[in-house]
Amino acid sequence: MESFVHVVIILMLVTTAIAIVRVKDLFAVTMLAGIYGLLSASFFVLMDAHDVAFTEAAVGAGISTLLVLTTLSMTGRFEKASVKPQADYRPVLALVLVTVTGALLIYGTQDMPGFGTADAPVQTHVVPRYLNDSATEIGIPNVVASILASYRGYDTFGEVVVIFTAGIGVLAMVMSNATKMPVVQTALMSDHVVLRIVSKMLIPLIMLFALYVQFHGEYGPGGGFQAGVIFASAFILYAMLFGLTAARNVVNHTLVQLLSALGVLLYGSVGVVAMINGGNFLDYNFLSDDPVAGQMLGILLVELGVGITVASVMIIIFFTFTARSQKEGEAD
Amino acid sequence: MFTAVTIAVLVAMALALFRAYAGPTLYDRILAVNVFGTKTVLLIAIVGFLMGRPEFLDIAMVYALMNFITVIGILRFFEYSSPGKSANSETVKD
Amino acid sequence: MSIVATYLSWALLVIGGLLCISGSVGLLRFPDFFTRMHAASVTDTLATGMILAGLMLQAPTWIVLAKLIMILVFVLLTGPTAGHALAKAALHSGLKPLLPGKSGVLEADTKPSGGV
Amino acid sequence: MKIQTLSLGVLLVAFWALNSGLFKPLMYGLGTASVLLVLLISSRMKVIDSESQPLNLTKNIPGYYLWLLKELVISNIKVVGTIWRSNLHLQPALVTIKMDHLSEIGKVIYANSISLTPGTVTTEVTDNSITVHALDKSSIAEIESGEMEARVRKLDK
Repeated sequence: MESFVHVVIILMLVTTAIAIVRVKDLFAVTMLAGIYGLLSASFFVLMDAHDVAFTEAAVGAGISTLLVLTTLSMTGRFEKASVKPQADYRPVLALVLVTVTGALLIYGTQDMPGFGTADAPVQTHVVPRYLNDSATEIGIPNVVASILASYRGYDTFGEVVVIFTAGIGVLAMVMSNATKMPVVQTALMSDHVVLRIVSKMLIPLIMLFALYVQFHGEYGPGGGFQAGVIFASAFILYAMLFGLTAARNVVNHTLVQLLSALGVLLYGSVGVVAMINGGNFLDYNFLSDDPVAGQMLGILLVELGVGITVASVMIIIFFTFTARSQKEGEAD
Repeated sequence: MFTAVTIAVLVAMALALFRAYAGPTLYDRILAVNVFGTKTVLLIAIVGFLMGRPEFLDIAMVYALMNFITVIGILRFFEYSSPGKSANSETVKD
Repeated sequence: MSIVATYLSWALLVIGGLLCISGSVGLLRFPDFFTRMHAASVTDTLATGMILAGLMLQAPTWIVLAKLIMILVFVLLTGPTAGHALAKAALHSGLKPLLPGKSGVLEADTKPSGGV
Repeated sequence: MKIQTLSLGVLLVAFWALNSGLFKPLMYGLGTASVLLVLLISSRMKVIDSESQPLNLTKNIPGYYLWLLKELVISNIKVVGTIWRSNLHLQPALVTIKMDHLSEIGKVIYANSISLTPGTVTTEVTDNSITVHALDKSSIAEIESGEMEARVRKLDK
């Protein structure tokens, strides 16, 4: 039965992917990509990967649609090719190349152990330690959180820095004077009475839900990445309804930029404190006299750093893009 | 019995998927995405029960909230940043 | 859990599932965006309500029950709001609903409906 | 401190407790901090007011929703019947109905109740009218009869 559901969802995934390739309207593509996100999350749920499903729920189906749409408002809605169809456009070489590469990759998988077999390296290498010892070493129920924030703390640090860099990149490319200029508001959505009141009711709850996700990553699905995205979504909802100026009055742009750096700093500082106490970088055992308490404290702080950085970078990207497209709208 | 309901939701999802692809207007697509989102909330809640893992409800809750924000975002994109005349145009003709 | 609650739960789940399919069939069969919206709201309201209520009756702990109730409240609050916003935006953008004409056959509305 | 801030605070604490379900000292601390942070941001956003915390309605709301549930079931049966009919033969309608002044929150409850009932969707709300698209003309007559409006008005007092 379960495999039947898997097959149906994979079929729908493939159908959606083909539809995405065939449709020329980029807006329709965004919609279908949103559906793709929803489907992948259902699939991850079925595969019991609830942390991944959670991330996909917040990122794939939620904020990425919003960010792509703001991008579309700058770039236009249709692919260039559909405006001027080129008669002699025959991507045969590319097709051959892709087919050959794909075939080689599939051939390559022949040497890999079967999916889910007990003697596969992935099951015998570090997984037994994570599964058997994380409860005593780290002392939190969600093994994924232990791996992400503690055992693999370096990798996660790298990911946070990548997100921070993305924020800096967007600022460097798009900002120019856009963020400094006073944004001239066009029509506001806040005169839409039903939307305004329902959103006003929801925004505090969404923010609190984000914080709940932030602090319960040790017990269930969730953690800094998801929490940051959900928190940013609440802010984006506010900015969409009441305008960029109002949103900037709540937190000004400088503060958000400062916070995005502060998150990375918090993460790094936890590592440095561990070093000062005589351990390795990011070895939380040295944060406290009791190693397990140290792990708890370390994971809590590190996840907080992740959450702060992710939330502020998402807000930066949305604010900058919107400011830019509104400025262009004026120029028209 | 959960199985039967899961299948029902999957069928409904497939039909909504078709509407998202077929359009014809953009609003049909937005509607289809919205319906699809509600179905996903249901599917995740049911599957969580099916597998005896009710903590999946947190994921369903995120969907219920994000779905709303996404729809508002799409509408904002249309109502306020581009002229809506194109809304009636049949865009999938290939 | 009592037998009554179990049967009630199954009944709710099955009816909810059928309503889910009905809503999507309507989404396919109806002729234009505005009529399809009505089909969509069938799944948004009663189907979601019944399936979630069916699950509530089998909730193993109070926290699961609470979360199911919260999901239902969110869906019932956001569903109609999004639907209303969508319909309003569609009308403002100039999308004309199909209305019965003089001959009783559906045709696009000719009188101006506000907006663009 | 405004009464609305207090009620939002209570709501947030309840929301946290129902979601978390963990009652440990650490969680009390984090929960309190989170609720306070959300209250701070919400007040900076100016989203705490009588619109978002309609306290004057709470007393009569349960009765209203029970009535709405009954309406919901009835109209659902009607719409599902239409969906499965072999010959659709739809008679949709788009009508603007005059309405006396309602408070903002009253408008929202009224508009959302109409949208929530399958077969009718509110497309526009203004101070003195409401525009509704209906799957079938008969639903318009039901709204025009004004029962729902009267019930919302009673809530709104």
